[in-house]
Amino acid sequence: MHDIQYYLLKKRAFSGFISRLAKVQPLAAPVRRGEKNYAFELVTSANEISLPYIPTILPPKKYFFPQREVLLEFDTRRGLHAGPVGVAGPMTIFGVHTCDLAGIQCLNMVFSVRPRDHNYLIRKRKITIIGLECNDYCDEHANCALVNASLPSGGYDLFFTDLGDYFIVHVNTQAGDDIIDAVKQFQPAKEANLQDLAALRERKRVVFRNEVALDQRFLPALFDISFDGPVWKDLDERCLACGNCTQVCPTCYCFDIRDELNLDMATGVRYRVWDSCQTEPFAKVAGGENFRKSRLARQRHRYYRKFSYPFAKFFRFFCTGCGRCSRACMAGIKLKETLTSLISQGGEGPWKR
Amino acid sequence: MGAERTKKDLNIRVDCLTRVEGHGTIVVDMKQGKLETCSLNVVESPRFFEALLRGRSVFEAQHITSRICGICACGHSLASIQAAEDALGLTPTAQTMRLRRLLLHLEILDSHILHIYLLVMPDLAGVKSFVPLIHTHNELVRRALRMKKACNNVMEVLVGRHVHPISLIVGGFTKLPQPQDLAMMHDVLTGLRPDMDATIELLSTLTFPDFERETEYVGLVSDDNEYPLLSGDIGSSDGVRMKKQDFQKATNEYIVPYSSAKHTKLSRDSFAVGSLARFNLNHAKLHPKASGAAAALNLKPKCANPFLNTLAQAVESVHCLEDAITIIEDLQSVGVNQDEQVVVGVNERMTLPVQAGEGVGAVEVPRGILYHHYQVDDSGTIEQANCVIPTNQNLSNIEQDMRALIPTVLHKSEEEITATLEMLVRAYDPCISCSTHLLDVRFMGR
Amino acid sequence: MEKIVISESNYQIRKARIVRTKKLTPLETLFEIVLDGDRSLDHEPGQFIMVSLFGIGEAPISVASSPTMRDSFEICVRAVGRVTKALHALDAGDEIGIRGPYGKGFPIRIFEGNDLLIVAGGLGIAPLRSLIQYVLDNRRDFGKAHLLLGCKTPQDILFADELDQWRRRMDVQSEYIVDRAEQDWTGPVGLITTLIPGVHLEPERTFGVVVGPPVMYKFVIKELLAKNIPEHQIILSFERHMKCGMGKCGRCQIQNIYTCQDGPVFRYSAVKHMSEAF
Amino acid sequence: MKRPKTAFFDFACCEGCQLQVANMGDTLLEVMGLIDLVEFREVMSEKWDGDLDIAVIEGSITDLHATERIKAIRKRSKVLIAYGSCATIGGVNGMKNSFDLDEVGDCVYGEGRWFFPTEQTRAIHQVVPVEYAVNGCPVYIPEFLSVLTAALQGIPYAVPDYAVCIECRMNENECLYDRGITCLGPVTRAGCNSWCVNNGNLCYGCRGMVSSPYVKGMKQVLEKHHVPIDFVVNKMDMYNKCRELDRNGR
Ligand SMILES: Cc1cc2nc3c(=O)[nH]c(=O)nc-3n(C[C@H](O)[C@H](O)[C@H](O)COP(=O)(O)OP(=O)(O)OC[C@H]3O[C@@H](n4cnc5c(N)ncnc54)[C@H](O)[C@@H]3O)c2cc1C
Ligand code: SF4
Ligand code: SF4
Ligand code: SF4
Repeated sequence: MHDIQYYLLKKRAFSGFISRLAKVQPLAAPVRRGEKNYAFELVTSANEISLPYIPTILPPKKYFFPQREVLLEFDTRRGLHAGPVGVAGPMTIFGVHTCDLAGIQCLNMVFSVRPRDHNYLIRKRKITIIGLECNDYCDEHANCALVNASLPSGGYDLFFTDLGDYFIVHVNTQAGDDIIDAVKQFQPAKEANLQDLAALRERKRVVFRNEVALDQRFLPALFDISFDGPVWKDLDERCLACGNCTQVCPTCYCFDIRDELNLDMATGVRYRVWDSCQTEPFAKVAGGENFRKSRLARQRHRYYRKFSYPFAKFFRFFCTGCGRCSRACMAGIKLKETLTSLISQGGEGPWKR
Repeated sequence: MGAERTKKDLNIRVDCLTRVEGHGTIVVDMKQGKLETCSLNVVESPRFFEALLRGRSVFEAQHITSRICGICACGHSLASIQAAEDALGLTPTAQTMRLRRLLLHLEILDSHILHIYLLVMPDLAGVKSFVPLIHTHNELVRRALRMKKACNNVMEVLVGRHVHPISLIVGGFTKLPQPQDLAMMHDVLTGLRPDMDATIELLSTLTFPDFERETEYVGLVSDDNEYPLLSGDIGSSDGVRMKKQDFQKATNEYIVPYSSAKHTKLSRDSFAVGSLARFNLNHAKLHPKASGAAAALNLKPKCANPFLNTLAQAVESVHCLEDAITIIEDLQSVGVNQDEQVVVGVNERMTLPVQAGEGVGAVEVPRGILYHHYQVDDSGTIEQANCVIPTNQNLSNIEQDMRALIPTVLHKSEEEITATLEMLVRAYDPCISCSTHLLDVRFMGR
Repeated sequence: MEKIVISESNYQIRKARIVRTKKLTPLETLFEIVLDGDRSLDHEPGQFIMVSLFGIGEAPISVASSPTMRDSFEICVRAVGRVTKALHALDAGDEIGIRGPYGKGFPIRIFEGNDLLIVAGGLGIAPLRSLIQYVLDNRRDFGKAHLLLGCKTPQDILFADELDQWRRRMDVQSEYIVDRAEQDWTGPVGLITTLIPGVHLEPERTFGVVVGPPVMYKFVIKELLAKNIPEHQIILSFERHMKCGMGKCGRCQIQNIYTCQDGPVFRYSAVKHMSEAF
Repeated sequence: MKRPKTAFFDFACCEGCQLQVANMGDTLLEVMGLIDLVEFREVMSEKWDGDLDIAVIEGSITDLHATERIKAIRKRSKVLIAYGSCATIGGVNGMKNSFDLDEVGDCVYGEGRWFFPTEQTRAIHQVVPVEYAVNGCPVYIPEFLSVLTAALQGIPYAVPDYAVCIECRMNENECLYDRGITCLGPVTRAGCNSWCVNNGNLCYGCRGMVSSPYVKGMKQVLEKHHVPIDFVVNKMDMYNKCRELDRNGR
């Protein structure tokens, strides 16, 4: 590997870069979807890409852990024969914001603890990730600074920062370096460029402030005392249990496993499909007992799965601050408001900043 | 049943007519050589759509009336939209009209294929349904299903699905085809040509009952060169011509007690609409390939044999396929303007202007002209609604045909007579689920 | 996108064959199963397997036999839904798929040398039967064994013949009770909790093992605590909706624990503060 | 495997759901290989009045004659599949229940209404027990095939009891609420793969409501969007009017 870690890409070379990149292997990038939304889609040219963009409807999670994914192909004519399969091909994702990088890091942890999920891991190895820095807040729903996801901290092969008439590009892995070599449009960064980058990060530290008056180190402690707090009652009053919040979350990974039988009544597939803990039947058992019957319990579960339970298991928050759940909720349930209420109801404690 | 040579008494009752859309019965009662009853009764449970439309937004009418009939769901939607736009004073863009024409072609094609292969063919093959044909004429059944599936796939791309189209609404389309969609549609439709040729060839080998009755044929007519389906005036082979707004004069509907459908008449006691009527009125405007097919089938205007409606359907199928391909090629060359996509929402956002008014839609659907007529208030709410269905327009004519046909077949066995009568009714491709919607709407308490 | 055969997939099933079925009640059947290649399942009492029928689905089912029975194992299944109903249509000779065993079973090492008070409600006898058989097969290693069983009606009693055998043994005490009964029932009628006060036990060396329908736990635990059994000596097994069995799919999660991996067997002291547990 | 004797019957409906079957192409032939189709009036003249393994019922019950007929079919059928919204939830035919029945008849037939006695519209399960339901107006063929294979295997099929939103998000559609348009997706049962929204339209609730829709919450959302409640109730009634009969008992 070269010892240079930072390169430059002139803005005017950007479209050439994208079209070359798209020729190497399939390339996904944020494109406009509808009036106010964006989505990661396969692209072949730079003019399809929307830069800047606010978080896409679905996070890039969909490439690592697809909405619907075949786990086994079976053929009972061959005596209960089953072949476990995965579908994966090499691809590049361009333009992944720091929040979504954090989301991928969370999923990496979940799917690599034993028993491992090889379907995920195979796909993960085949995807090249190119990050893209947010110079400003995307909108009022984001809370990336609260969870330390506003600045890059790994999880990418290359990382782009827009510095006016050029991008400065951090090379993090050999795969990233291979792209630099293959595309041949980069020049090594100079000291002045690095200073520009440092200046941007400095400015970001001021602009991206912890959005909620909370010391994030004590979030788990705040959650520890809030299980029976009145906050959840308020969510219960409003939530429709539509499941939008969990479907768009970059760190939600609940799924259902189903079988599909072909009309020969012998062959078919076993597949998994995204599921949501917000739906009523999710935790119901055969006897009819439902252990999270109320919307209250289900909403609370969602929050605890972001700020409390994974902290104990993986030592990190499973909220990336992308703001998708707040954006997607038609009932207007906003994560930052919920946290603020938690603090005010949690009384005095170290969490209060 | 023995074959009596000359009958004085005949009593036929087909209680539940099969291989037609909806429930109908045929009753023939002849005493002492005198035909006392001869009727096609519609016994479908009425569904009262006209009543249900009252108080609903005219922007919802398309969605609801599409559910009158699954076979010509697109036709009902198109007629409904035309009526709504007429009432609101909206003029659709040229691109919208093109796409709608494309859709209508596909629906007519799909419906004709269904009718020719799955509903009529068993009659000609002397079997009860297409099921035995799966074994005896497997390739034929496969061809039919393949052709239907192809139409369906194209409609799925165009409007989301054939049965109850999704993206087709007042003002235009909520989703427009992308270049790759056009390419796919083009591929599928050009791929249909060999099957279509085979269909014409097959039909040219078949013989239909030899029967004629001088009839008045009614259909849309126009002064341009287009085979009129989506727009035009009302015209008849007796020389009638009137604006679509005057449709009530052309469809003097009246109730008969034995049927939940109403009957109609124009210049004479009855008239016919549908493929044969359109062919008789507008054959000169058919696509050259369709005219070629007519020649191959020996179908010549003015044809007064109702059994040959099936052949007219085949000729129209060729026309629809070819014209659909032309439309797609045109769209490919000029490109689809995506900015014309309309926003749905029952006009919640008032993207389309609303004014009080009255509007009529007249569209040639597979079985003939379909009229929708709405009166809306200044909030776009429907005050009165009325739908006149092709099958209703044909009912009297079918009965007249039966009256004329029976004396010519009296030498046959009762079974054979029944079969011939059923075949006659089926040739009209009656859509009985549609026909339970009646005219003369009066609103109580309004 | 290419299709990749995943050799080490954790979703791959092991083939198994039903060798014997026994109808216990109209709804419950006992299946004896042999793994392909006559391998041993090698489970712990209290563990469960995922039973798989292609084209229908999978269902978590407790192993109902003791690991001391090495050549085959048994499951007791109640027909409630897709998989369980389809399973009931199968017979000896039919093949099924198996994943697992999964989860943490009963802490049998810790039980050794101590007394057991086993409380089973309804189908809860299935995993407990594995424990009871194990204890009986290694009877010397354990202290007193007391079994309490509750059912809806006498017709619902599972393993009635085995229960009778156990009842005849001098080294096990067992009692059963039903919610409702016809005249010819001579045993007690009422809730299972009513049996507990009468049990003679030394709380400091007794483990209370409870498996039954969700509603049962609260009341039984209350009685056991009243007998001064310490919280960490009350052992429970939970039933939760499960799909993967590997701590991922999220259905079986009770607050921060996954029933499939961290359980299904828990000490009361570890879960008592969890409101979603009961 | 013995092919189960299967028949299709239609009641008040548009027959679009049956047409969906005819539209399956080659798949239809595969289905025909699995079942012994003995009656299907729309495309067959054959009749069957013996016992049936599977009866597929399309349409709603709207008059006394239909009530008697469905009861008779139930008696001779092992398994009944309610097929399409008209059958499963009453569908568009249910709108009639908002009106006075005499007035409805009068409106359409005038003096002729006496020939056409009509009753309140009911879904099939509101008249006779039903084993399987295929929701949708029209039915979504992949779901029909799942139900059919389940019926052939003799195992239950559960209609998803969560919102269309779940599928809509997976298809990455822009939410209509983001565009200021109200949609019934949040209270409607999934299973159609958010068909309408994928094609730029909104959800009309044709698959029936989830088992416990949060009505109060939905109202709050609508208030927030300044949508009159009547407007939405009216929209909901397009398919779900018969639901009231479930609540009030049969
Ligand atoms: C650790 C464990 C051990 C179990 N041991 C046994 C046993 O020994 N014998 C036995 O008969 N049953 C046992 N069960 C219950 C059994 O798993 C369910 O009855 C079965 O999964 C239902 O599957 P189905 O396909 O037949 O039903 P479905 O058709 O899938 O569903 C029917 C009903 O069961 C619920 N359900 C579906 N899947 C599950 C699930 N995985 N867990 C719980 N409820 C579910 C559904 O919500 C629905 O209400 C056990 C469950 C667990 C978690
Ligand atoms: S998006 Fe909002 S309304 Fe929907 S489940 Fe989530 S919190 Fe509830
Ligand atoms: S549910 Fe819809 S598509 Fe099906 S028959 Fe009824 S109106 Fe037609
Ligand atoms: S989106 Fe709604 S209206 Fe459309 S098919 Fe699905 S449930 Fe029916």
